[in-house]
Amino acid sequence: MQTTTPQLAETIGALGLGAADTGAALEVATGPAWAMLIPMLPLLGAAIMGVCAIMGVRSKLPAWITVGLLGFSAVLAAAMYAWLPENGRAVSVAWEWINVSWGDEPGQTLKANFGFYIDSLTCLWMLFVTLLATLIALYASEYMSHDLGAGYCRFFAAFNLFVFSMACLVMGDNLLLLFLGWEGVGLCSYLLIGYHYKKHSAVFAAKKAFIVNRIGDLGLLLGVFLTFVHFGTLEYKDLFPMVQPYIEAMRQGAVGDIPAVVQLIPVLLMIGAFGKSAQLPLFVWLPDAMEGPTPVSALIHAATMVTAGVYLIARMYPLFLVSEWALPIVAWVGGLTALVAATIAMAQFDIKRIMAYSTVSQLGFMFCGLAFLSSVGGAFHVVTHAFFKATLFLCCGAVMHGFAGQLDLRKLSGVSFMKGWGIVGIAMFIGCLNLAGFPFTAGYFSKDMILAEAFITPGPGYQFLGVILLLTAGITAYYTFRVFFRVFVGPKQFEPGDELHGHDGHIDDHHEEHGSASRATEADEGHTPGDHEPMGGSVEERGKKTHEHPEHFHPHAPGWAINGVLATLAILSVLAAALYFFPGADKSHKGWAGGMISGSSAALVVGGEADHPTRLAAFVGAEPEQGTLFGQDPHKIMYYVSGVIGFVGIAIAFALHYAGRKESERSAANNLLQVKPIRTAHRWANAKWYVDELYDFALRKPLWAASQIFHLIDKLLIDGLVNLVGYLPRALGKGVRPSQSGVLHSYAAAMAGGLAVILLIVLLLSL
Amino acid sequence: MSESILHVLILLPIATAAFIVARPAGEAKTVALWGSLISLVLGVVAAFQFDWSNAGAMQPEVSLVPWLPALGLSISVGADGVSMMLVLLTLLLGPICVAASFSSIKHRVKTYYAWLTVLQAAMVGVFVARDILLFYVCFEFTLIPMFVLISIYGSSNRKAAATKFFLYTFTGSILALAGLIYVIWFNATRMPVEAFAGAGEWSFQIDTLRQAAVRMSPTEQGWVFAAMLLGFAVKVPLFPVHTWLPLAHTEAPTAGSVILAGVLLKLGTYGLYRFAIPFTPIAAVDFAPFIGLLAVIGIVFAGLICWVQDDVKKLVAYSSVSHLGFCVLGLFALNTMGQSGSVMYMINHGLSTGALFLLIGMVYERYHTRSMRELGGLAAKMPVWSFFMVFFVMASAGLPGLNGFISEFMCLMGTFQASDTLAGSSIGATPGVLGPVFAILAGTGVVIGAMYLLMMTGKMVWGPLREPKGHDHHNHSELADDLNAREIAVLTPLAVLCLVLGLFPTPVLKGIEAPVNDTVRWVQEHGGLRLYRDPAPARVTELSPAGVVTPELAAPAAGGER
Amino acid sequence: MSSLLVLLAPEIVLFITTCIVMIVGLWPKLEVRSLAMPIAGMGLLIAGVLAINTPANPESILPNIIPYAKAMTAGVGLLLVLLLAGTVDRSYEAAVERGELRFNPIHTNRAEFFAFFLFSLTGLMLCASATDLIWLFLALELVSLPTYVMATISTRKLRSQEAGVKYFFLGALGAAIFLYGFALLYGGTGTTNLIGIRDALAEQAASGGINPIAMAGIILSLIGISFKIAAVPMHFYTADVYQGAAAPVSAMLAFVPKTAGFIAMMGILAAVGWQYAPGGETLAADGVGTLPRSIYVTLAAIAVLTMTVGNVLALLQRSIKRLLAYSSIAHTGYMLVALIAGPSIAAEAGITSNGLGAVLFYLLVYGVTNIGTFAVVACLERPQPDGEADELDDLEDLRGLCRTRPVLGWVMVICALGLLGLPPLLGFWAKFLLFTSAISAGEIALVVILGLNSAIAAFYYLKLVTLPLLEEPEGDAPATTPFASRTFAGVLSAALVLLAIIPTGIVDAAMEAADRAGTIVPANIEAIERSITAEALRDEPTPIIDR
Amino acid sequence: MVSTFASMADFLAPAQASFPEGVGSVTLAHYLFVSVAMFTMGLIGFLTRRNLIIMFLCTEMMFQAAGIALIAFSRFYLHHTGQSFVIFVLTVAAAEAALALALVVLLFRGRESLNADQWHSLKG
Repeated sequence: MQTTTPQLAETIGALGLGAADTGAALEVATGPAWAMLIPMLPLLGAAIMGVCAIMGVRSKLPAWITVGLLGFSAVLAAAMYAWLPENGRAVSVAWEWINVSWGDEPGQTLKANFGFYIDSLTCLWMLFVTLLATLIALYASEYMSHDLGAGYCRFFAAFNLFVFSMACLVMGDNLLLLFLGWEGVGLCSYLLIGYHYKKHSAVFAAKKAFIVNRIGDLGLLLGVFLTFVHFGTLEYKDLFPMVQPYIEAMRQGAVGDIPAVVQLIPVLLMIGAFGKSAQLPLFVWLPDAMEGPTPVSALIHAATMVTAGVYLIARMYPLFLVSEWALPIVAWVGGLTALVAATIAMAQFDIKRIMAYSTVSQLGFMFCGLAFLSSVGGAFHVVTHAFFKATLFLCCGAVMHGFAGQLDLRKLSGVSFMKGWGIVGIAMFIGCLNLAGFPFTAGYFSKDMILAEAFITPGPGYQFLGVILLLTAGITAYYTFRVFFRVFVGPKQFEPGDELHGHDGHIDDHHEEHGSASRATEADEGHTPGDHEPMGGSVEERGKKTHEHPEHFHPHAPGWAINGVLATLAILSVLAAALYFFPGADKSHKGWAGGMISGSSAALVVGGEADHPTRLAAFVGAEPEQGTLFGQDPHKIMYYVSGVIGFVGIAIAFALHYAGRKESERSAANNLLQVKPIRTAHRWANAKWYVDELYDFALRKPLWAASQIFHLIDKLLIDGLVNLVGYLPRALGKGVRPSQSGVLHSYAAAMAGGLAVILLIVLLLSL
Repeated sequence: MSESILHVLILLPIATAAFIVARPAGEAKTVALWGSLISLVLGVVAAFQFDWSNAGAMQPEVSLVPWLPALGLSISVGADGVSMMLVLLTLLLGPICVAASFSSIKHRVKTYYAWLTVLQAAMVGVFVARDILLFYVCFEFTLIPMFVLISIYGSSNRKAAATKFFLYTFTGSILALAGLIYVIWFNATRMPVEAFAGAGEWSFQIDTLRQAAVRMSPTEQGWVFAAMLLGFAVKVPLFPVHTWLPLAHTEAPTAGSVILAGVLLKLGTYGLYRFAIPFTPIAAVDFAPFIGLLAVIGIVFAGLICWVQDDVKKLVAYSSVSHLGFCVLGLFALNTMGQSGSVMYMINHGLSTGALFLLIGMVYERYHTRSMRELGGLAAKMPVWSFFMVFFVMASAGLPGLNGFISEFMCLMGTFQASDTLAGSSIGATPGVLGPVFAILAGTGVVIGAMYLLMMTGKMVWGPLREPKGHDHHNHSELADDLNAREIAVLTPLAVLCLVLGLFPTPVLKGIEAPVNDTVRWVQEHGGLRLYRDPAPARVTELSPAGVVTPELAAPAAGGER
Repeated sequence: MSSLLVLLAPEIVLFITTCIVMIVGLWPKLEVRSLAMPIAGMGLLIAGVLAINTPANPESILPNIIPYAKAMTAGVGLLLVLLLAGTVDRSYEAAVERGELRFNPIHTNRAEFFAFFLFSLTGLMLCASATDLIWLFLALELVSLPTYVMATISTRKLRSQEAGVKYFFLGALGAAIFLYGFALLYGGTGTTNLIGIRDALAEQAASGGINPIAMAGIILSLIGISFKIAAVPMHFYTADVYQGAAAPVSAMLAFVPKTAGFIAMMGILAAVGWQYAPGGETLAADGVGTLPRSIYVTLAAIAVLTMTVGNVLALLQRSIKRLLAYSSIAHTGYMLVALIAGPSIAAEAGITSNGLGAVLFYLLVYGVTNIGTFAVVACLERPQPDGEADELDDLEDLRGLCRTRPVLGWVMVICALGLLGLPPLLGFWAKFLLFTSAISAGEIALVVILGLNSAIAAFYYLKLVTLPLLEEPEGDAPATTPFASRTFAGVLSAALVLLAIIPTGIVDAAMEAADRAGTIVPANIEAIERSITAEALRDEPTPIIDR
Repeated sequence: MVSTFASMADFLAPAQASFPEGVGSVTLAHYLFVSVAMFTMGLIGFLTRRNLIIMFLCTEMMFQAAGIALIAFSRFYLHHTGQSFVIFVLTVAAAEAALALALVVLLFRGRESLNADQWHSLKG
């Protein structure tokens, strides 16, 4: 499908839409070969890490190599952005990956190259991915320094591999390569969550993450199958033009003309997205994933990997647009996830977990953005969120690093005011403002873009969803600042965690001589095997083991790398707001991201014109109408509404958690908890609405029981039947054996009897 | 490719075995290793001689060495792309199995290596046989070496396991023999001489018999298919007749398990691919949903059983049952995607599961237990082992980028495509009788696979170190804590291949594509799949002036009719 | 007359040899007495060579069978001779050697033992030459009578005598039955000549069905002869006799009477013919058919029961000889399947479909293989308190034999696998021919039962493989008999089983022997020829293909 | 059943004519009846008696039953085949008798009894 066929172009031209995609997609340029280096450098990095591990490198060399390579990747990503022609698409093929063919007609060859699709959406994602990866690698060079040696290499190997996989996911020019990246990031996530592999909770969380993701991946895989089966290709450049006729049908309201198969594809794909982006009902793995080292949480579980779902939907947007059901489902799932996760975040005490739930919640916003036909809003929120959430996580990480793994907001207070913690405090503050949607921060703009669309996009209950999202925004502001007010300001007070540094990684090195057996026994007593452990490790559990030398403990202030990275990120978070106004070619609420999106498959329309009239007719039912909110441009209204809501949230947090708080443990909120309904609600929210328990009870336990039953069936029934069949001859033999009595006469009688019987039979037969 | 090199590949192991017997026991392993390495080199030479551009055809074109002229029997060998791949797999696993046994086999060394080598000859024989009796002879003969290996060198319950293995598969294959003989007879007596070359004769040539077999009536085909299915399904093993496998695997010595999982199970799927399906296409089409169902049940059932295992070897054994379910499913998708995927699966499963058995064997040598209750957290003590373990677990779980994914994806995709319902409106679908429902059900196996494999990894590799009570490696074994150079050398080629096949599968895919396409076309022509019977314009296509077909506009129209 | 002499030359040679052996066996000098065995061997060798060159006998109902059957008899006989060495008179000769006893011809058994053996083989050869019921009867009796004695005197133990009493009395009963059958067959057809019977039966069938008296005669004959081949319901004696007799004699019993019985059955069934319409007793119009229904049902039932009973009982045995006896019953059942299948009408298309040929080949293979297993038993012994060593007959005695007595162990392993029919051993090809012939005749159900029975059999044959090959020996190596020729017989048969790579000539011979048997009913030749042509013309490819 | 006997009767019908006048009323069927009766009696005797010698005599009776049938048929067909068969049967019977007596003597030495039931140590 390398050339445009005149008729097709004509048709599409007549439709007057999707030219951005179709025109260019059919005329795909060859991308620069160096673009392939973006994924390949991290892959090389992973290999080098392996060599380092084999050679037993015990310095920070792996980190510097990683930073260098990733930095170079980031530069290349920027170069790719610069290279990108106007509305251009390009494909760089590294090699032919899979090619199976059973005929020459279209749809009879399954081809998937190891090739990279370069368009503005790719650039958007790769820019922040590589940039953040570089910064966080730098951060990790210090953060992980307690574990120099094999563990350090292992960490950076997985880190590099992650960036490679993410690049494949984002840059892949076909759905299969996307799937490779998709599962690849899952693997790296698994390896990094389980980095502290001696902890049951970490191992368990890693497993849980992988398996829950696998469920989503199955949906994605089925979506890929259906895509191929229906369209006969998996390559974007061939795929998107084939969707155009359906888009046209959708625009004309002829939904019935679109085959159910096509409408089903996005539904399947989104299951994958829900898994990877931790949406209802598959969100349970993400909070547990916080068992991983904090840089991992920041990069993978906040900034990049979890946005893969958003990317998938954005990338496959044309398909989502032609489905009656897909986007409304996405909207409702996203909205409910945002609310549920936010309520849980309100009641948590572990600051990393709060951030994790906040991530889930914010991802819900992004999904809503996509669903409200505002792919720009979704994508913009992805970018801003990546920066401020990375900042927040890294700040939490710094705290954790400095306070021996302490993450309980009741046991820390006034951290900003301690010596050497200033930058952390400031960065945290900036991050919190962004997350809370404080006016004129990047988070504020990006969130507004989504919220506004809720009220003007026609769709099932979208207005109500808008209200939910607004409520969620308020809650977000509250819990964000709850953390800030409890931990970073207020009286200086702390209780160190139970780990001397990070987690238990390097303890081994010192205690190796004591012999592994004794430690294993200890651990055995302390824990049941991971599989039987209730889902999720908890703060309380960690609190049980008291620190060894509290008196001698001094908070370990972050060094230059951490501070530097935090400062950079904080600045970037602030600057991200500028993207909203830059390059400003569009309407005010489009910004840079709008430019990037409009040139890609995620574009709803061509250019900036004719936005609402081309909103898909199916959602409207009949005539598309100009959306307004209270008779005004919804975006403008939303500036005020969400600003106010953010303020309210922060104010409540201030009142409950800062005003008059004298010690780390108690604040005004404690009084509030005396009220029974609130206490109950708090308990439920703290217990994550018992979703884990519900899954355990409704899915895992029955499945486990079924497995046991199957095992029994296999052993007793199936094998039993086989053994019975095997035993039958013996039984028969035992039955026949008495005939061999050894007595001459009985033999003779039997012979005569046999003769008689046979004669009788013959006689009967001859009748 | 010359005929003689295939003969040598069969005879060399036998000669090696004789040499092993003749030499003192101390030299056995060296001789065996060299013998298998030479075989491997010859195999690679054969692969280079092989004309890959014509991979669909049996090479060499003619091969006939009379064996029992009285029966019309000849030693007729040849390989097409599929056979060649499987031969290479067999030859690759040869030296690996030998080298993996160096430290674990201490007594009756000569017997061990001699049988191990003889087994290789039989397995190569199965894959290169073009004569149905040669195939059967080799197919059956594999039982004896395996029986000996399990019952002398296995664990505590080895004799029962070996007996069960032998009787189970022997019973099945005798019935398969009956089916094959029926075809032979049919060709000899029911085919007019002028129908095709070899018709009306007592011929044992697979090509000839295939032509005769498809001329059988549907009823006859049904019975013949059922007979062959019984024989081959036991070997695969397909769901309800799988119970010998976990037992045999658990009791077999490491190399035995590797061979068993790596090659012997493939004899079953190869038999289905080479005989059952092309010989009786009508029956294959009729039975496909039924077999698909069994395969799917096997995938889920065995997968869930894996989840509750304590014996890690048993877990991997059950996982083989589950994995081979995909393989069978792909075969009965009866399209190129599914069958190529299935052949790929045969290779990939051999590599990754073989490696898993090797890894488990290595741990067993050190700890003398395979219970996950007693053993765990080995990452702390055996990082290299752990690396390989995680690597191969991921390969086995079908992680993209590693080999398992390619085949799993293709099998599922093939199953998904093989839908007559979809074939009318969707250009990527093929005629077939399985379709999305089977793919979805089988797809749950992917999740279940992750569940049990990660459960195993979680217990064996991660977590705090757990060793069996009273274990003290100093007085237990001369082996190092972690893997030694030999063990790494055994695993590395497998790992490299897993990676290479995961990232660059196309050469292999192209090698098996041509023969598989032939088979599929054959089945579709003779099996009466819908689109071929009625090449109706179900697919609206229009040719553009540029000569490029543009189906995209037609697709919605066709879809709208549904 | 001279042509008859040519046909009977092997028997005549054997008879002369018998006379010489009788004399030599009584010779006072040990050296000369010891010549009895070599002389018997020489005689067999000459007879075999003569047999190979025997021309076809157009007067016989199985015109080509003589060379193969007699050569087979001689060949297996040679193996048996090797095995029989030292079966009788061992302690007596030892005592004479030591000077404790003076040689007394009255007390020696050697002469009559070998003479009886040769007589029995002569009878077997005569069976192959038989053209007449009288001849057949005499031949069968000549086969049997000596074996009664041989079983009884093979050891001086009571169990041999018990074997003898059971064998003789039940054998006499069986003989009476088939004799009565012969009488009725004669009565029903008016002739004792087999070809005459064939023509008469064909005539009867063509004109409204076989005469009931003839039919009763056929059935009684077949059942009576079932005793010789050890088929249900006449199989009961088998295990007891094989166990009671010395192993070499058991080996002989498993081959000689069985072969005689099968050849006799083939003769009688050839007279009946395999050209009856399935389900009826009229001649099939196209000449392609099966046995008359009642005979078919009888034989099929016997076949199924025989193999099943043999196998399931063998599963339970601890005594090797008993196990082998039951396995011998099972093999009879297998062969009956091919016998039922008969010489396929498609014989022109390929010899593999000839059931009679399959039976003949199977008999040879079974004989050879079986001798291997019995040879191992015959070679092993345990000293007894009474001074006379006794055979080892318990399965447990085989434990680790490949390590302690490698030659014997491997002979056992190879021959057991051969009996199991594992490819590529000789036994597989034999079984393969059974399969092909039965499938050619459309006996799918019987083939499936045969297959399942083979699988059951695998279980106990595996014991014979596992114990010597895989188990570790316990205690000392078992003692062996001082007769190298026994070991040699075992090795020879194992070698034959193992080197199955070139049985071409033999298969050819077997098939040739059965060639045209039973298919040349004059009344039907034309019909058959017509049908063959029609067959070729009729078969067009099914429509699906050529699209 | 009826048809079987009917066809048998058809077959036997001309027999009456073939026999000499003096024994005119004695047909082949009569001889056959005697023969069958003897065979059955022999069989029953074999099954019921325990003495080895008597058992052997019973088998002899069965042999002779066959002999009677043979002679009857021989006369019926008016040729000598059956009669010559009987000569051989008698010979064989004699040989068997010799063998039987020798055996019985031997067995008697072993167990001091002629009771067939004594011999049942081999079984299973």
